[in-house]
Amino acid sequence: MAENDDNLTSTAVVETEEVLAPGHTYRSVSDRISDMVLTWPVGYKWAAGLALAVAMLIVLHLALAVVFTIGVGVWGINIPVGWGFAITNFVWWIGIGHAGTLISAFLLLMRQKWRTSINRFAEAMTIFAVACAGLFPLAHMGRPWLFYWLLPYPDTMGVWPQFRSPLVWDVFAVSTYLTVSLVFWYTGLIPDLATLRDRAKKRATKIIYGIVSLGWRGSAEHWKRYEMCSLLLAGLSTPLVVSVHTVVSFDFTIAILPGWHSTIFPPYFVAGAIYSGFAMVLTLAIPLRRYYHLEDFVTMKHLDFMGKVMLATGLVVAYSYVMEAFMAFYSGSPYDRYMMMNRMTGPYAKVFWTLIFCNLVGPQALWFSKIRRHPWVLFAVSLVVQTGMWLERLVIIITSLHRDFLPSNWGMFYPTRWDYMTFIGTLGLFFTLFYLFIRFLPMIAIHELRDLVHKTEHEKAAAH
Amino acid sequence: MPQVFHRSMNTISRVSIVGLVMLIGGFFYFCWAVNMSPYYTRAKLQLIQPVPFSHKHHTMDDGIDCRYCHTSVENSSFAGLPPTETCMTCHSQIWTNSVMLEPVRASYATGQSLEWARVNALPDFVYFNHSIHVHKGIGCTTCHGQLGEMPITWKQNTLYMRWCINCHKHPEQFVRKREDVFKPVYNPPKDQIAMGRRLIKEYKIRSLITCDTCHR
Amino acid sequence: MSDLKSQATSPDLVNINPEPDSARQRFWRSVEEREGTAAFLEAVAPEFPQGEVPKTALNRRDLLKLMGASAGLAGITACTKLPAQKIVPYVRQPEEFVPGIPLFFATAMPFNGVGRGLLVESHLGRPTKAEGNPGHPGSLGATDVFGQASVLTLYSPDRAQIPTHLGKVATWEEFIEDLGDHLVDERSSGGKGLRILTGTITSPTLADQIQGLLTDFPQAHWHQYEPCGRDAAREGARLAFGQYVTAVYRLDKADVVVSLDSDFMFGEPGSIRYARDFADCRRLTYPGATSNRLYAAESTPTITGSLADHRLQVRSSAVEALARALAAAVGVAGSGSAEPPAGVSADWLAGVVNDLKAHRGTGLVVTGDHQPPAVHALVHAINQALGNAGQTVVYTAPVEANAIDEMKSLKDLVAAMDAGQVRTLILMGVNPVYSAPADVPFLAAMQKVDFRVHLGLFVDETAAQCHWQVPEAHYLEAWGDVRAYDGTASVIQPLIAPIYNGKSALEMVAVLRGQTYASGHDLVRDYWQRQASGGHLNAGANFEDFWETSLNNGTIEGTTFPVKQVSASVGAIPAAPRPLASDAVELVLRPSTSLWDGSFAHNAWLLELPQPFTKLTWDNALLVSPGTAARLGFKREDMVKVQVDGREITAPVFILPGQTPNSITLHLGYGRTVAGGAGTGVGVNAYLIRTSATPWILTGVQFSKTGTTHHLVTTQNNHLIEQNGQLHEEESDAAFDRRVVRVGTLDDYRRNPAFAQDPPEVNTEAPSLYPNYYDYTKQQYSWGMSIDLNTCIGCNACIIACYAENNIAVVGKDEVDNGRDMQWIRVDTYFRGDLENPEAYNEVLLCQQCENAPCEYVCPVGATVHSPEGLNLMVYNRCVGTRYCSNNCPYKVRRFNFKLYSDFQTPSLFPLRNPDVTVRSRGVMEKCSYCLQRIMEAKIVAERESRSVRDGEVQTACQQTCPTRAIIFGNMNDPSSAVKKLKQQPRDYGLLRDLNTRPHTTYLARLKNPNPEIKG
Amino acid sequence: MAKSPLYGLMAEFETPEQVIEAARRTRDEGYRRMDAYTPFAVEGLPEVVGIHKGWLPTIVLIGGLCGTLTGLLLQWFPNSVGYPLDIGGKPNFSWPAFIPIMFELTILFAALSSLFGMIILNDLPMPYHPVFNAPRFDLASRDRFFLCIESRDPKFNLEGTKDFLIGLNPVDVTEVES
Repeated sequence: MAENDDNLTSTAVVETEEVLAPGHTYRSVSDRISDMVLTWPVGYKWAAGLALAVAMLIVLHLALAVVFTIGVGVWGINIPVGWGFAITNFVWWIGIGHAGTLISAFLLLMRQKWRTSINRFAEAMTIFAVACAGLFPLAHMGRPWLFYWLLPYPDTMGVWPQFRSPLVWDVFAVSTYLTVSLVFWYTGLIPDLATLRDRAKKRATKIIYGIVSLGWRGSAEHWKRYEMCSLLLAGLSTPLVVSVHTVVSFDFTIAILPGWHSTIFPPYFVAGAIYSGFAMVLTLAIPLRRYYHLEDFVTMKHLDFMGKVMLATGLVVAYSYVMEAFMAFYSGSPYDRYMMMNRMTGPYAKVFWTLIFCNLVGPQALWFSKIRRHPWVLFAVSLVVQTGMWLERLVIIITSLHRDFLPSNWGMFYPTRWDYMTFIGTLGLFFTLFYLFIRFLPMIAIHELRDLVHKTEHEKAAAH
Repeated sequence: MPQVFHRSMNTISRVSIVGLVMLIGGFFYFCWAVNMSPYYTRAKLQLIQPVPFSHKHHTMDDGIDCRYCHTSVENSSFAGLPPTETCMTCHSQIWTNSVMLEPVRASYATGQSLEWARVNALPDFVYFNHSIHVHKGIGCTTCHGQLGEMPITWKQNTLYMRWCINCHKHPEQFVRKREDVFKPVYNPPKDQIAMGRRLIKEYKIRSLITCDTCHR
Repeated sequence: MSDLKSQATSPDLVNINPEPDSARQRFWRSVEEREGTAAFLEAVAPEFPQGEVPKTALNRRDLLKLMGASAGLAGITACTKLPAQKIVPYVRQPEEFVPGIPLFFATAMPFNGVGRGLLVESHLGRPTKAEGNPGHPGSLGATDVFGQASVLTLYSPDRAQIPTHLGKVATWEEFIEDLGDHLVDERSSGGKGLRILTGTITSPTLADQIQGLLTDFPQAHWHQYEPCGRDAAREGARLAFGQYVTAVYRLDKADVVVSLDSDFMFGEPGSIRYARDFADCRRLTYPGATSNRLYAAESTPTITGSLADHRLQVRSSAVEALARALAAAVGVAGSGSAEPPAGVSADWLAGVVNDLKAHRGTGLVVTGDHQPPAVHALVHAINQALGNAGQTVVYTAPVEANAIDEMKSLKDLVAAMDAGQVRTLILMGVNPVYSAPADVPFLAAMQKVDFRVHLGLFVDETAAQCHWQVPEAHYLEAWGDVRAYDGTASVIQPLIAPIYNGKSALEMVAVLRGQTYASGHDLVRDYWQRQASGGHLNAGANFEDFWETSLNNGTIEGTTFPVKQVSASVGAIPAAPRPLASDAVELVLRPSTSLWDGSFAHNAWLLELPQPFTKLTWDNALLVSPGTAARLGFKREDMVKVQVDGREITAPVFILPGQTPNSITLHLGYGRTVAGGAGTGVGVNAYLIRTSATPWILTGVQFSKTGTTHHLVTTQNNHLIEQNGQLHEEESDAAFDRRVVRVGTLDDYRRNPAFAQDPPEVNTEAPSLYPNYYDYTKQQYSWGMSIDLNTCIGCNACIIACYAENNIAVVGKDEVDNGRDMQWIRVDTYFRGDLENPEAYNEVLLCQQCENAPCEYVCPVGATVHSPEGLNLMVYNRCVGTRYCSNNCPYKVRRFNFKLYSDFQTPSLFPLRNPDVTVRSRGVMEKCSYCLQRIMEAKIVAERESRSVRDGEVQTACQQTCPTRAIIFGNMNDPSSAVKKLKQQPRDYGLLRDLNTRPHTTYLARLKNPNPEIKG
Repeated sequence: MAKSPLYGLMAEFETPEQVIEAARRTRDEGYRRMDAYTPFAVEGLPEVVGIHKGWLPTIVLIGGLCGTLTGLLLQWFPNSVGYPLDIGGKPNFSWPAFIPIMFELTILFAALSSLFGMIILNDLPMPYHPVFNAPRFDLASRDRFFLCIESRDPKFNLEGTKDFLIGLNPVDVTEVES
């Protein structure tokens, strides 16, 4: 099929200002999306991409192998800097996840139409990001084979997890988040899986999609409960997504370290999460719409809106930075004051100022709708923001730890090649999963698109 | 025709879902069972010993006191294992040519120690002290079982931490009079709890469950 | 355990060898039965010498393995089924043995030839820990780094384990045979070609044996050479008094102490005792207590200088001038010019002189062993002029059995060997090939000797050049005796049969005398029996009792030297040398604070020990003052070529605040080439530029940058930073901003005793969701510690004691560089004032045992929790290694096993481990526990006796070894306990109290007692 | 597909409006046992077909409350009964520290009960269903809207009902075997 042959030199696309290009019918949208899954053989570009991702995945395997067999000592961490890249990556990945849930849940509650064609792969992104994030708390443990000691279960020792520890909260928050996201994602998939079942040619394909679609037949009664279910899930996910990064921020705020022990962290982290999350959505959406010619569905309006969201959250983050610095000096605590000075002028000043540029200066470009509507510039900005957000977490962790209360404790953190390999490796995991997803599941919610077609026709009718 | 499945599929699908849930449950039960099994805990397992030593015979028939062999039980963390000498104090007189005792005589002659298979072992990070338990009225049989009824010695309890803690939390259920501590066979009286409460006061027993009690 | 300690201090000791020798003899055999000598011989090939961590470099094979491993990792390793074990009783159990209860034996450790009284802990016949012997005058219960570390030397996998002939494995019998052949013709010539070289010998028995040998072989010669010996002190005494005497200080009587480049609290025969006496005079723990005053003029920062009330920077080469000026000022005739050397202000000198004069008989002037004889002579004269002689310093017969000029002795030997007069050379416990001065070509000369025998603990540089290397018995393995700084003799009694069948020097000499099978025990016992019967001892009727008592006490009664009446004159001293040009740079060689003269180079504990002030580990370096470095254009870690008359070495530069300008210090003892896995190739060998004429202070030295660098690793990275033209040390600045170290003068203190207290708002309770839930004051015990900064000298003994007591792992240079050193207790150093001449402050830091411990509530598995007795517990076996606790610890006293640091590979090290402390494995957090194992043992014993633990019954390892008793531990709920009293002192303050951590470890503020006469 | 009993009659429409209209007419006609099958949730259709408020919200609420309670007990028990320990001088029942987990469990339980509630109430999984026997029913998940009157409806009779459905001018009417 021409549509999903990854052909860069195809006819120039017509950009639209609607959330859905005109002229689409129930059938056209259904077929257009489901064909991307049902058409074989796969495009060689997809195969190449997957191969690359898998190569990075092997790097992850190698890195973890070394970490597990020799110990976390292969990383650059030490006393005083007990946490390094691992926790940075953890927070970063979790943060990225948030955009997906927010798009699918929050925008659903807000009845935003532009959510429709991006929520599916955004949710997928969430799940894969959380999966990557989940690796790190495990890998960074000194004795990972005892991870199950963090779970409450009646053991032969009669002891329990220590529920006052944010790390245990993390266990609950992250696993809940993963489960709920999966639930939400799957719920959304059921009718589309039915579509795939009905459109599939091969018997095997029919059976597979038939099983996972639970025999969905779109009866009115089912639709009613289904809608209710989605609404409830949306209502639950919205507070959940806020709570998750709040809990993640507790990992730092609960501690007494200057630069960690701060009440501003929860909102600041949530905002940052959405910020980086939307950046990631754009990073995925822009190439997708280009190579799969989804301009009709992921339109300029989408890019524009997402740009705006980034700008807004970016400003919240900026405010937090200013506040953080202000409080450090206003508090009168010599430790906080030194910490802030050290961040700005100390050994890690370069990193700090890079992050300030990436998160504060760079995104100001989004004030201009020209930029928001220029896919590749937007793509660049989103990359910058993600880099910045990763550095932000690194700076928070390293600069607070490496010079804390007693000067005799002061030290430095230098990452090793295993630090980098672990990080790159999780990118591999993420993209491997994502490549498989776009190949085997509809990357846009078909039934919602049909609903969208319906609604837009109504509006036209009303307009006339 | 869009019908993909046979009608039996409805039942199959539901059954398999239930089955899956049960399978997962079963797995956890299995793990738990293995942990509790003698294979894993070595409890109630009879080990091959160089000499089939019978606590039953020596304590009940001969009426030898525990401390005759386990000399340091009252003043050391380690109860003490009798040197071959101790065996020979009697067995140079009696059963002097029993085949069963050949290894003992050999050890005494050659100076090569007897190598017993260890029955009750704790991990290296657990620091158990016999003397204080004995002093506070915890009898041998409380942990080691009715030794007076063991023709060959086996580990009576799992020695899991949960098991230790149970006693440390509720000493009144286990403590006994000091004079009864070394009884090779002991059955708690009817009024155990009442007596236990009394002894706890008398022996100043504290319920220690903080980690430093055993881990250092 | 600890009640045994307290018994051990009392003579009526049950557990120290109550029965006749035969019993003890049996006790060793049972050791062998138990450990099995075979087991030890397995240790012949050390897989990972202590201090080397398993390699992390990976080859393809490993990688595949790892990938596989990680694939199958999840869950599998979670199963921890106990392995089937064997349990092995004795065949015949020694009476004094109670399995599970350690025994303590009094013995003594020869250090630089002089005895240090010890009480050594033994678990089932395995010596595991050395403590000071409270009954020994040179120890009073304390030890130093060397005493503490000596147990590791005993078990070092690098030890020589079997006699070798020309490098080939041989047997003791073969050696005797071979030796016999050579001795035959020696005997015919009266031993003309027979020479013996030992270190300084104070052992009466050994000296007696050697004398005996010399009568058997009238032509033979006995040479002594101690690389860091006391030649100067001896010669100085001879100059002053015309005879060799040993000066013994009575610092408990001294109110004013003037140290002329002396580090009398470190390395000298009486150092441990001196430190204690000195500290006792400045405790200031009761109202109206007075403090002594210390003036220290020194070229490099020393632990002694760190306690000085007035520290003067002076180049070592200028000290003689200073001494002469001082002598002149106090009226010593013929002391030469009264002009103080450049850089010494007149009012400083005046102040000192007036103070000394004001304290006639209670003042004391001392100088260091590395100062030339003239200075020693002058000091003797000064003390006499001030009437201190006989009061604060007394003179006794030399403690050396045969006091000689050792440098000359060595040169004689070399000359003789060079002349081919030596046919048989017996080297006992010395390593001259490494440690002889560069201008004494020992190796070349030795090559000319037909038959060379080396008796040594290790195969060292000398052994490698000898025909025979015979394993020497460690002092914990063999019988012997040794004299302490004041002449008091102790019997060295072994705690374990020679692990590698090594022989003591005593036995070696016996062999030379043909008494091939004489046991060390009999030799020592016979000697003292002869002394007794000769009436030299009041042994009483029954020598057996006397002998037992001597063994139990660790000292032989009546052997302390009587005070000698001598009078000093400076007539004999050579004329004052030409003062060194003010801009010329001198090089001062000093014994290493960790490896001494190099004989401890195998000791991984000492190698990794952060050296005082520099915090340098695994290296020695040229210590240069910031100003001098700037002037010479040196940066930290620059490799610098050091040239002295034709000889040169290259050494890295370390910039040390407080180092005297134009004076560079380099420690001896490093740069060993044959020192086993840990010690070989560590640091730079300074002996290569040492000269016999001026062994310590070298002038006319050329320093030039080579352009290369050498990475130096410190545990506390003191960053020197330039700020608006002035040199700062960022961490120290911050430390004083944050009042980490609190210092005042005695007058401040008298005026405002609470000057060190926190402002009230710090101690007032902040509103909390959790009103103080636990009240530790209600408990029977609440353990706490008080550390007196006024007496802590930062000698590091506590660190090594902690290594030994708590099975702490050595991680190696690279890991220390990564900030992963495992020491539970550390000595932080901060500088105050101009970095060219700052005040340096040491602060011992260990787990503060906070009541509101920040580490605890962040642990996800409850691996660190609080005990009702206020202890912050760390449960290794529960730890999963998230490191959150360490992150949240404001004191950063937690240590993490980032890799597998504990050595599970080297069998010879297993018996060293303290069985009462878990050996931590990979991925586990660890930290100071206040020696929990000792507390629990004491509590159990107390419970058994239905009493509560007595004050002082539990001593932490650091406290027990502390020479100055700066660390006091105890029950804060016992109003009469020492620690409680100290904590009631107005000087008492806690670190970072403003974080509401409520530490149980608190500090007593440092008080300086400056002389008002001296400005600045 | 010979001679198996009839499940019902299936009419196919092209637009949601039509199917709503048809459903209303059918209802007015007196039919009760019917159902509509659409490619997306058509507003108003369920009400017309005769489905009103469901139990799902109540189930989710109960699920959530169970979660809260579980969270509370899960943390109260070990700290107060199971193994009380002094953690950094904090009380055994330090409730503020227990809130996050209680919250997370509330969400978790609620979300799961909402999914499983939906699935169970919808009587899923049901891979086999008679309506799939309708030849063009695969369009129900694409662009066609179906209305099915079931044979068990008392008012159902093959001819009459078929005529009635044709009267609603659908694209097509088919018999659906069960």
